[in-house]
Amino acid sequence: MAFVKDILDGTKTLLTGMKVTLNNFRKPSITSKYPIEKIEMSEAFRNVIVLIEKDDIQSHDCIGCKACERVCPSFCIDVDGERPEGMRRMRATEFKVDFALCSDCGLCLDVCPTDTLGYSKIHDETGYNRSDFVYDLLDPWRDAEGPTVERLRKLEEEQAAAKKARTVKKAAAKKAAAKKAETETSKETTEETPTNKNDAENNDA
Amino acid sequence: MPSNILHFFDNFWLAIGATIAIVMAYLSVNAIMLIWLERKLAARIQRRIGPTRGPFGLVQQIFDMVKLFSKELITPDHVNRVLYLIAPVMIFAPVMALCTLFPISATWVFHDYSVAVVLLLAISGVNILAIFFAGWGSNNKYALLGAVRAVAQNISYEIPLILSIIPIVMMANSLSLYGIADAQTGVPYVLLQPIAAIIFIISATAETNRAPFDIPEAESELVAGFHTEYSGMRFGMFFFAEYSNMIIVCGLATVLFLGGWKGPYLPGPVWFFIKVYALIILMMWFRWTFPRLRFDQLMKFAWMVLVPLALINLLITTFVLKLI
Amino acid sequence: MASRFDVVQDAESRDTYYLNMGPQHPSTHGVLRLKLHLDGETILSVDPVIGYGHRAHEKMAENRDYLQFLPNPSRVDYISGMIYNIGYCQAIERAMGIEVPERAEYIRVIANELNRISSHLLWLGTFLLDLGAFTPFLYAFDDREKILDILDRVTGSRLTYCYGRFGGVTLDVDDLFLQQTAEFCTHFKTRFALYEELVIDNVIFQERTVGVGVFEPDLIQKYGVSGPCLRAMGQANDVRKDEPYGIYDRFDFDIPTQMAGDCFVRSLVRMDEMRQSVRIVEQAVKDIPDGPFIAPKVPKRIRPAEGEYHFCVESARGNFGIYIVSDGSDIPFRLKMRTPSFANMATMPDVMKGTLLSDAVAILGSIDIVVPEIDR
Amino acid sequence: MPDIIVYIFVVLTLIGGIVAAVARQVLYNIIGLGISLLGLAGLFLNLGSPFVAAMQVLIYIGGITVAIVFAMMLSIAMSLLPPTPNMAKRVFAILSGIVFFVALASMIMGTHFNSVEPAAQAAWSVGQIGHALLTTYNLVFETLSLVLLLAIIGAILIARKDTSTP
Amino acid sequence: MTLHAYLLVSLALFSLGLIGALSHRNLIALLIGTELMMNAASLNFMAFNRYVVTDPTVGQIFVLIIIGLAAAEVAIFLSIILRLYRAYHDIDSEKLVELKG
Repeated sequence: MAFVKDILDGTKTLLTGMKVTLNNFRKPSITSKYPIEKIEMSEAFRNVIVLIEKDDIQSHDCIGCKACERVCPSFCIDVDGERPEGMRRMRATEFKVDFALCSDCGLCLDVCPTDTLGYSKIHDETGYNRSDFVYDLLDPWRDAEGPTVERLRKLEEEQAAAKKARTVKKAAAKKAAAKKAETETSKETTEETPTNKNDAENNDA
Repeated sequence: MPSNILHFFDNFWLAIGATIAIVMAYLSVNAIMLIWLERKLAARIQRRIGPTRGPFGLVQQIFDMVKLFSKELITPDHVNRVLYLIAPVMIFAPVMALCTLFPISATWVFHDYSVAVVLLLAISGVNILAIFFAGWGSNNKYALLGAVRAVAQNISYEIPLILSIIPIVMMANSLSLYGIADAQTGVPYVLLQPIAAIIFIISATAETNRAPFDIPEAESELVAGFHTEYSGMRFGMFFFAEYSNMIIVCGLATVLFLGGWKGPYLPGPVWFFIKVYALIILMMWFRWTFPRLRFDQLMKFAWMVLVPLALINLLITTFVLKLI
Repeated sequence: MASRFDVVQDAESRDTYYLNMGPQHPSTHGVLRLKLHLDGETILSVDPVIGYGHRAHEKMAENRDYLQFLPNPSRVDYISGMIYNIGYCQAIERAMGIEVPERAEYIRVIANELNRISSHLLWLGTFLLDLGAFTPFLYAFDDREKILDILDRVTGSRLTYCYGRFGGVTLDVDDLFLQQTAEFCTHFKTRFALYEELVIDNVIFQERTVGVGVFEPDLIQKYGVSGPCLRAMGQANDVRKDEPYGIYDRFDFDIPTQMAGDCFVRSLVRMDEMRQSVRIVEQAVKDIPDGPFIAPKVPKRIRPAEGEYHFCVESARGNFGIYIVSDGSDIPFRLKMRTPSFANMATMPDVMKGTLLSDAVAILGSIDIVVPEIDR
Repeated sequence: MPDIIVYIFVVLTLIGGIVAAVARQVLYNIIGLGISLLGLAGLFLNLGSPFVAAMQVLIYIGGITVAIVFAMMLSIAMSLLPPTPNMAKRVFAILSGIVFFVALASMIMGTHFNSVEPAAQAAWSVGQIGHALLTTYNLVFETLSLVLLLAIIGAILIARKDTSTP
Repeated sequence: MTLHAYLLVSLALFSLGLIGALSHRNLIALLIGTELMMNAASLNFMAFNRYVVTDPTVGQIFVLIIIGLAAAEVAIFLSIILRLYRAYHDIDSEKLVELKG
């Protein structure tokens, strides 16, 4: 009786299905109650970009080079920078991100020469219109911009001074070396390499 | 014999008014609670939490009711106004009438009809017309397709439904719900007539248009089927009717197969409602487990499986009853 | 009064009518529009109308350089975005001859296969949703969520990944990632029993799918069917085996095939593919070497030499091809994407003819289309 | 049961009948038929036969009306345009109806029926009907079953789709 | 209500059925008219059963038989309508004058 067998087999599969749902009925719920329970965002979580504070200058280090603005596929970054008076280093004067356009690709982070771009940990931005998502990334740094520039200038002056001193020292050393070279060629290498090394390190920083 | 509700009231109209009030109040509360139950049950099966407003999420249903009531009742321009407006009322009215037929306990019954089973089947047939009016009156292809499916499905499943009831009627020797429930002394008929019980619960699921037989409103095919064009409380009426219909068919199954109010220790009405809601939970369990059948398979299932089985069952019952 | 009743009429015949399935319809998974010509419930002809979700990705490629196009491929098919994103990277790498470090290749394989599993799980859920069962959808999403959490930890996104870079990936994976992945694989292998009991073995599911929507063999030639739909027709065709890209030739895996070509075996093939993907992930997790995760020397300007380049990968839906015509500048002259959903969906008029309306929904669900991929 | 309910049923029957007879949309005809049948069922109830009333609702409203509705849906074209009324035909029909009504009404009013005392309400039971059907009226019962069987077979044969026609 | 009242209601229903059957051109409307007439007959049977006949089951059995016959009639009639519709794409009784199937 194929007919009866079909019915019995079908019934068996249906009962198996009901058994599965019953088993799941007995298990605890796996939903997380989102607004009540906070959800930890992962380390790599991508969201609206922010400017990261750099330890050595105690502020962001955006130099307004526009590399991110150029690479952005969504054209949502708007950067401007200018050189503060008497400084060699540029400073960003404007950094706006239209997050409504951003596609979280992370290319701006890749191209940033000073590595000052990072992701924020906010994950629940809301707004009533699109202009609410235009973020001014310089906003948290604006108040301290004056002192920062001062500090930077000082830093730069120090660096410049150090460099100058180094060049002077170098020149002096060269002179001395030249002098010495005439007399003794074997000492030259032992004295000159450390200074060169220092120089290189300072330049990198 | 149970006492008729007319015995409690001197005035005929008072009795009718009281009956309507009781039934309306019960059905409204019941629908709200069933929606809550279904949501919670589905959530547990799917390992979710379900509604969370208020204690156990109960307040959620009140919010939903308020929302349904306060929504604008849109009457589309292209509908057939008479049918469109009459359908939501018409689908709800028979259910109310049917609720009065059930014997809740040995003494609690509104009115004991000698042909209550036939009457119940007869009036529940009016539902089909209401669904058809909704679908045709909406003047929408999805709604029309849903209505066609609903009519065909309901006609087909009425036959196994009736065929599965007849053995019970034969065994109880009565067409009255009270009589049938009363005849089940000791052993409920579900043990004596398991095949009839299975056929009944399947056909009842199909009659109430619930999954896996919900093709008239199959949301993945017909958007919302026959109530596509309804909004607000008019849609709410269809919703109400679906849950109230579940009460009717499960109440009928309780009386026919589970012995109605009978059970040890607890009083009659408690047993009655325990059985009814257990059956409703079973129907909800079906819904959240199975995929939907296709239209022609549904028909084939009714005509090729259920009807022959019910007929064989009927024949066997007849012979056995004759021998005894 | 008369005009109120003319909805069901059709200009040519009084017995048939047109029904719009979509662009806004619960089972077209997006904004696909199927114009169905119906006689009762029987489909006489189907006219797919596409383009509602057209976003001009190929044109966008002609207006930005190769690097800037990087976020786009994963938007084409957002459900298996990782495969598209990495596939694009691999295409450029092959064009430019960039060497990819070993570790990056392994990371890519793990990410790709995890993404393939998550894509198939989403298909399982939505397919069952089309068939009217809601619960398997949430069970599938439970597992999918685990994959997304794992990928989220390293890629930072959950859906439209932009994880690949020319020459590697953006971030290295840590031991925790590998451990989580291995744990997921062991867990997921136990879940197959659930899906089989609840879905595949279910008599209603089999009734709805067996013998429904059979792909005739001539459709392969006619439309270029690929992916699970093709493998369900008995063709062991898989880009990962046929022309292995990346390091797929190092892994031991099978191509599941079935003969019948109907909705049911398409589901079986996809279930088997998930098993194979788990196998690949387990091997990759075991063998992953140490080393850099991105090539140290990537040319700053991506300028493929003048000419044409073609590269194809096996996405979750089939053969995804990228065809680049370069004129030697850093902006592609033309970039064409061959998307599997488009080819698979193009068979619909042939496959759906003569079936019922409910079958149309099942067939559409079973070929697993992603509408933005069709429209691009 | 108070008399007013009986009058409600009478009014239902007649209004439904009027709608069924004169409305031009077939759909409204069907609704009218349904209302009229519902009223009739109520009258049967009042005449002391809940069983026949239930059967009336079950078979007529649940079965026949729905079948007509179904047939109407399957032959949709006629609902598109109500046929242009043939005035002469209408007038003739209404006149003949009125004439028929007046003639028979005068005859009914002029006749005196030997009215017996109405039998007690519960003087019969469903069992009795069944018993009568299987003994005294067994031939009618069997003939009816045969007619129904033939009707089913005939209906299937007639309405079956020809596979040969293109 | 007296017997005469029932008979008058039944007569009115019959006349309405007659009007419906005579005035409509649509086959389904004709069928509805016929149904009304049959129901008028049923009402007559029931009324006589209640007021005139001593055996209360006879009239009911007649009504049941009428209902059964009506069901059979409707089944056949509707299948004919469907057949006609399929052949002629119309079910207007005045247009169906050919006697060829």
